[in-house]
Amino acid sequence: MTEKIGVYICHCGSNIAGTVDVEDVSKWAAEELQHQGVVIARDYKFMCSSLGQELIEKDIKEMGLTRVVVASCSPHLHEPTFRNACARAGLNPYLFEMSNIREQDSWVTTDKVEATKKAKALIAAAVGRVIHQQPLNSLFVPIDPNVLVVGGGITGIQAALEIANSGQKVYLVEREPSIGGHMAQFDKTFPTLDCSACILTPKMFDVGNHKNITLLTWSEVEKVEGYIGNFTVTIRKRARFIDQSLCTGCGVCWEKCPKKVVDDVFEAGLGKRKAVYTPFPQAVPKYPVIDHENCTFFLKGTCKACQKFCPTGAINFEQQDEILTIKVGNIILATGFDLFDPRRIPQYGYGRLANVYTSLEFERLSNAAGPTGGKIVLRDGVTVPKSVAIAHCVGSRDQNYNKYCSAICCMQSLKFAHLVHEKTGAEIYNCYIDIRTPAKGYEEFYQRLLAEGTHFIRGKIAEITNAARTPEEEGKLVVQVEDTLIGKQRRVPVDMVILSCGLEPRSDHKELARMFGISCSSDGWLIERHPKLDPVATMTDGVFIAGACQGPKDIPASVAQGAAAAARVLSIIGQGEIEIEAATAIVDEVTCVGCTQCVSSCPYQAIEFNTEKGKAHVIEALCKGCGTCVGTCLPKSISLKHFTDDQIVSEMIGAMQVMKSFQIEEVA
Amino acid sequence: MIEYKNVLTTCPYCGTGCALHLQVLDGALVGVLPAKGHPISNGGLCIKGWNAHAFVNHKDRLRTPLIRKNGKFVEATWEEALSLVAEKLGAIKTESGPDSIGILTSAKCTNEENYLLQKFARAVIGTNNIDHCARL
Amino acid sequence: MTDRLSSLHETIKQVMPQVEGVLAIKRGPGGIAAPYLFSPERQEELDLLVLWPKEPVPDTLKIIQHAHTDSKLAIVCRGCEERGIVEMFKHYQLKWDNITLIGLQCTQEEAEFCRCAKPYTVHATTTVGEPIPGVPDPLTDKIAAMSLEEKRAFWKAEFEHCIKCYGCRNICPQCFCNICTLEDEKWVETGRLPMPSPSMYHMIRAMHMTAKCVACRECEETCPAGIPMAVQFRLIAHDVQEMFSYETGAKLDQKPPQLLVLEEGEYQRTGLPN
Amino acid sequence: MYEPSIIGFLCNWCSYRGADSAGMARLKYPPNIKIIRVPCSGRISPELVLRTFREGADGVMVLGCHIGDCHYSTGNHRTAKRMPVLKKLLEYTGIDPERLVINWVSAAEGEKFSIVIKDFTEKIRALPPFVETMR
Repeated sequence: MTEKIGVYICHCGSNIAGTVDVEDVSKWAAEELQHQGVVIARDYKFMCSSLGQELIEKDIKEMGLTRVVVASCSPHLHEPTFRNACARAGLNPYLFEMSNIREQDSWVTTDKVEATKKAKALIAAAVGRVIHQQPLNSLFVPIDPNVLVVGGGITGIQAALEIANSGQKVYLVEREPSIGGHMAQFDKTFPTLDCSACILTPKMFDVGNHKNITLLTWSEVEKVEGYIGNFTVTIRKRARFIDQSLCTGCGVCWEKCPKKVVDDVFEAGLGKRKAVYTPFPQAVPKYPVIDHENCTFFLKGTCKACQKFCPTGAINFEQQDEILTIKVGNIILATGFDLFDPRRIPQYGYGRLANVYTSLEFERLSNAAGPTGGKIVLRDGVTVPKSVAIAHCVGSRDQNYNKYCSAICCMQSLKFAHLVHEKTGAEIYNCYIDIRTPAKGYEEFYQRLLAEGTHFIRGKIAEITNAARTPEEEGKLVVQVEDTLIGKQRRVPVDMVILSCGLEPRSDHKELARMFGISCSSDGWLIERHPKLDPVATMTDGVFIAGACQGPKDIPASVAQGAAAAARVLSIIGQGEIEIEAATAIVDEVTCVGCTQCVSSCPYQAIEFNTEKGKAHVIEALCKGCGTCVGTCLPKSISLKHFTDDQIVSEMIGAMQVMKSFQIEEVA
Repeated sequence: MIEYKNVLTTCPYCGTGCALHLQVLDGALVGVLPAKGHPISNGGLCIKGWNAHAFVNHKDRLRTPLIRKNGKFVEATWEEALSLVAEKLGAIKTESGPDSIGILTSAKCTNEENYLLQKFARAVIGTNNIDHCARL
Repeated sequence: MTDRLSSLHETIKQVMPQVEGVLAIKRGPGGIAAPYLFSPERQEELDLLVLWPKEPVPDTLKIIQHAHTDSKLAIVCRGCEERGIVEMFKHYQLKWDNITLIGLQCTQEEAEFCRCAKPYTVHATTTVGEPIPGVPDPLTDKIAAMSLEEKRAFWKAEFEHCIKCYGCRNICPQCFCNICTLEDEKWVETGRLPMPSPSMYHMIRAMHMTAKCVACRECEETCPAGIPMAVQFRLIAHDVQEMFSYETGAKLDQKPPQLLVLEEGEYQRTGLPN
Repeated sequence: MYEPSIIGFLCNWCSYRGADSAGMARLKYPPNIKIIRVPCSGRISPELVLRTFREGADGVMVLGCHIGDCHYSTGNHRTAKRMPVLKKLLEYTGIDPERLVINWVSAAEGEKFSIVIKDFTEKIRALPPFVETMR
């Protein structure tokens, strides 16, 4: 059958028409591509407008077009638009092809003649391709309404609650003994200075008691298989050595436990906990964990003090890790961030100079439930600092460490300044590169700090040292900084320095990304589907990201993302079933020789080898349509729908022939 | 018992006379192997020789004569076919003379059959219009 | 030579009772030899057993095994043929467990004829003859040392002689596909001799031989135009070994590297940009 | 002057978007390249590249996501293993392997894309037309 092809060339105002002679291209296409089956070629001001779309629809209906080519912008922008237009007119949307003559021609080519030639070559390529395109129908798979949320920080808590409240079941997995995340460690939250725990604990409590939430703390995801709507997730529930059905969380065990351990996680190394512990009093769940690595019984084989005193007999030293397999339809990753380790900047002296603190240490110091009961004192535990310097952008906006802005440090530093001022009345020096206070109430908070008399020095700290040069520097930490506003080097002697450390991607993000089939950017944050229009989805359907795992974020933004991810998931669950990639691979069983090269090369294990038939078989629902198998198959028995060899070769030949014909013209 | 052997023969396609092995598995022809050390072809073959086995058991191979009746080929007996050919050839010869008939023979026939065909052309039909596909 | 022959004769006799047939080379009419399945029922035929020429026996083995999937068969194989069997097993074309390998180690003379780097078997538990080390491949070395222009001229002249008999593909034990890319007009133009340059036929075949060519050189031997095509395969095999530590036909459980994800350090050896 | 014909096979998720980014930033580059969109660079078989040369292309580019960032997780790993072998084959057949470029361009790297195209076009322009070399 000869195809009837319609070619539509968009002016895009002057975006295309300003560089490409669209009328000439349209005339050329009608004449030169007639033998290919082009029956109509039109140019129009804005093809994506409703009038432009109606033009196509009308031609399909009236002229009986069997294929449509639109030469306009990037298919990433308007392919769905024109596919829908075709579908409305009764043409299978996969019989449409787009030619990108804006982003990849008019906008990047200076010479108008050359741009016009390139447009012709690109359109000839698209026409060559579209002839070989086949109608495709999408596959629908049912959605398992259960949801997995990974990470029990404020983002994960918010997401889990939103979904659970709507009546759907949620599995919330957290690797620490309690949910709460970093927010549970904070003292106050900017800019309103609410007590962090006061606003967080009610939500934690709701999670712990929600009938629709299965809380899996002290647990980690080990394996993820499947696809949107049908994931199978393997979770390792580590042994707590506590029988949860018996434990009442009374606390006798940790009172009686003789082993004290420095708490590197929750107390940021400032305080101690026992070998059997809950990280903090409001922990959810209330059950403690026996720290296998430090427990005297596990180390030496004797003690069992906790067991002796436990009133309900809940201590079980024999407990083993449990491997759970759950089925979910969607996954939300809310795995948060790691704090930048300031030891990597040796000139700041952290770890070497006692009174240099990280931001998290300061949070614990200032927290009424923390190791000092909220008193801001130096490491000696008694001296109240009289002067404090706060370093902004530690590890952020720095070519040597992380180039990005960690977004929260300015406000965090202002909060620290306020808390120090309020609690100690010390002189405070905030050394900053720029002050960034873009969200609601943030700028007002900055103004308040200015009014409080905090010193702001515009300059990045070069060095923090205890090497005194003058008597007044003696016994102090000296902050060497260039005040760029006055253009002078300054040496500021202080008692304490707080490093406002930046946020970093979790150290295991690469493995995490691999496990969930998503990607990390070069700096390690998880990548969203679209930075503006799809911020919580990922390129893998059914896997969503929220909060600081996607990039540095403060609490309001994290909560918003948690809720947003929940909304996206609920909208998918509401659909009941979901359309999956129609452009999947398919094996021609007649010609397949069963060599299994495709099986080995598939990144998704979507191809199975049928030993009985000796043939490969594509599991359509698992196939993402990358075509790696096609690139591998020697007899070309496997093909990728919508990207067949015929289609790609014809596209290439279409472009090559036009390029060659222009060359011949030039020579002649 | 599994029986696999190679039968040495000469390629039937042209006059070069390349040798080839017909691979026989359990009495059925399954393929061709070139004959290493053969003075003519020494282990080489052209595309025809390599496919010399293909027609033998090909599903499209004619096994009975077909005669076109009302625009369609229908199976016929050799008796029917040969009488039809004889009748038509005779008629053409009477009508337009023996040189209006040409005969092409094939290397797939035996030497004896080829000899008979040229005899048929010259003695029966009365023409020198005879040629052979292997006349390189 | 006679020693090897009689010891092979003996070995086959010993293996015979455990199998339904032993695939080896048998002398035929006019001294022209061909592969043959010697069967326990007709042991007297072993008098016609010969060592040379080398024949594409892995392919013959496949033909027999496909018709008799569960039969135990033995095969007399040289190093290259053993590698061929290993690769065919890896690609699910042969059942390893049903095959008994009788390794036949090549002589210096035979190895030199094939310019063979590995004229010995490694998997066969029963072997005949003493293994010798590989011999140099002066032809490959000579071609590899040519300049780009010289290589182009050399191969152009070689490929111009190609009559597209498809013999190299037909005889190759690794070309086991049901249909062939080389017969698809999309990739290889039909009806033109000498074939246009660059030769799609030979380049595509060379790519398909990546991590597959076992250097048996049957293709070169059968080529009526005498094209030394295995030189290209050999150079590529060398690169694949350098880049991905892969030796064709060496290990039963090693998958062809181009199908798998990059391993540590491999990317650096590909010469691709960072 | 001779204008080389160049075909670029670009993966849909990174490099094709990278080319779009170059457009959005109005970064100019020579018009010789004609881009063909494929889902993943792993989709590109050696046959496709060879056929493109056979059709008379003076240069061929295969651009994909950076290793580790592949939309299909490890599709481009296969590109990184397959294409260097093809480059070697080109060399062994006497075809300048520089005529085939494998590179990685992310969606954000519009500038890198325009530089890669400029450099490649200039490099190919300095070589004689491919078809002539094969005559």
